Amino acid sequence: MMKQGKGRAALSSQPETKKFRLLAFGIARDIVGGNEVDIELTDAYSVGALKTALQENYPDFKRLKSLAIAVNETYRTDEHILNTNDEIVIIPPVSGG
Amino acid sequence: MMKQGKGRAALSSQPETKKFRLLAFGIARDIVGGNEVDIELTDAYSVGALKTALQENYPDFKRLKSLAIAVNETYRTDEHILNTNDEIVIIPPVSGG
Amino acid sequence: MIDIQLLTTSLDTQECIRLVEHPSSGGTAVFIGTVRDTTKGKPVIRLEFEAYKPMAIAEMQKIAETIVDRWSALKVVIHHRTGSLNIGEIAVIIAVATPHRKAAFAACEYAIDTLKETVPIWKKEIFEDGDVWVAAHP
Amino acid sequence: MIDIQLLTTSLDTQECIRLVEHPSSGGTAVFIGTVRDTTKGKPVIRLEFEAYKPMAIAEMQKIAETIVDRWSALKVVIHHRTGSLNIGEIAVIIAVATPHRKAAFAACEYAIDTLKETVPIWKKEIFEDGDVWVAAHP
Repeated sequence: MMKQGKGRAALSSQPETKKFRLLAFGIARDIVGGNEVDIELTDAYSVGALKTALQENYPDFKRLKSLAIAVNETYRTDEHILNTNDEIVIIPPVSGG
Repeated sequence: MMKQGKGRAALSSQPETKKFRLLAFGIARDIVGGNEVDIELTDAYSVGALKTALQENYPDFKRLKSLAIAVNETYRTDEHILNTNDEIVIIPPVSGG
Repeated sequence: MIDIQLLTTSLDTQECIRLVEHPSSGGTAVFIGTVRDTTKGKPVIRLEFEAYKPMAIAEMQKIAETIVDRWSALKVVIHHRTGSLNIGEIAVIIAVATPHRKAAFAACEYAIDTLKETVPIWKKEIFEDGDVWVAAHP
Repeated sequence: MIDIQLLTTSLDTQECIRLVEHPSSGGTAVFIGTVRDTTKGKPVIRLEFEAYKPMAIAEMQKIAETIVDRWSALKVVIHHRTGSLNIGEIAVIIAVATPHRKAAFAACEYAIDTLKETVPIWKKEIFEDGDVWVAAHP
């Protein structure tokens, strides 16, 4: 682990909560009830943790054929770590064409 | 064998020659030197016999990738028997499209 | 060489075909996706398409670049429409010009198959008695 | 349902696409064969097409009927041109509309492959230093 700055060192053993703003399209917009939704994650800020939080807060996401997350216009796997200033988008099953 | 009429009975043991008029397209037109060519067949009037006669009279036909005969706008196999009033067409390798 | 468009207005097949003209092209394959009047026997009133625009364009661009690389395509056009579409209207046009025809067919089919898997565009079918986001559920 | 034409004038892609419009169509595949500027690296000046017309039309009709039977096509158009064609000009347009796209691609590719094997049309490539009947020799 990297050595933390003095302000953060005092909090290093406490879980930290971060808020992420997500864009929602298609059926995801219907599920969250709007074009945007804020999701708070504690300690783990990965795409996987975000998907779990979405499915816990909105169980309808569990019924979809798939659920993907795009970060700054690129699909990302569950291991990818999010930053609060990323453009994060919920991608339900696509159906263009 | 069917019993022949009196006029033909007299000729039944002699070979008979028939003349067939063929249409020629594409490279076949160049080989025979015109849009039409007459071919005489003796005794055997099949598509196979016609092809053999064409290749004997115009050896360039042997150099083609394929040689087909259409009779009344339908491809016919070597066994098919020709009539002198059929529309007979020499079909060199096609290359449409 | 590549022309990608996400449009809210009617798509123009003639324009797409003009865009893929090339003197070394021997074969052009075009796919036109239109709004069908029924889904599993049920009458459809219209379709509504929406897109996550910047990423939809980026993903279509990726498809086109793959086609240029893999099939030596001379020109690739992908135009997709969003908004409300009536029966018979065109949702997508894909045109690929290649020197030989086999590559044009393979590339064009790859494009529409991949578009339907990766490009963030969603369509909702509007029926008389409600609506359904296509392919959302298993 | 089937439109077969053997024409001496320019082929019209827009017209062919219009002819295959159908409310139950979800996918239309179009093949456009154009005159390429080179053959095996050698510059081509123009192409000359000739046809045994009644049989060419009959054989194209057979192809279209097979497509309707085998792929449940809603509409099939095959337009072929004869005469002298310059680089970039269209020699053939095939358009197939089906309810689902896979069938449209398969049927359209079947049509051009079969046309090139069975339809009595011949093309001669005109080079600067002579001409060659395409595919005549092994």
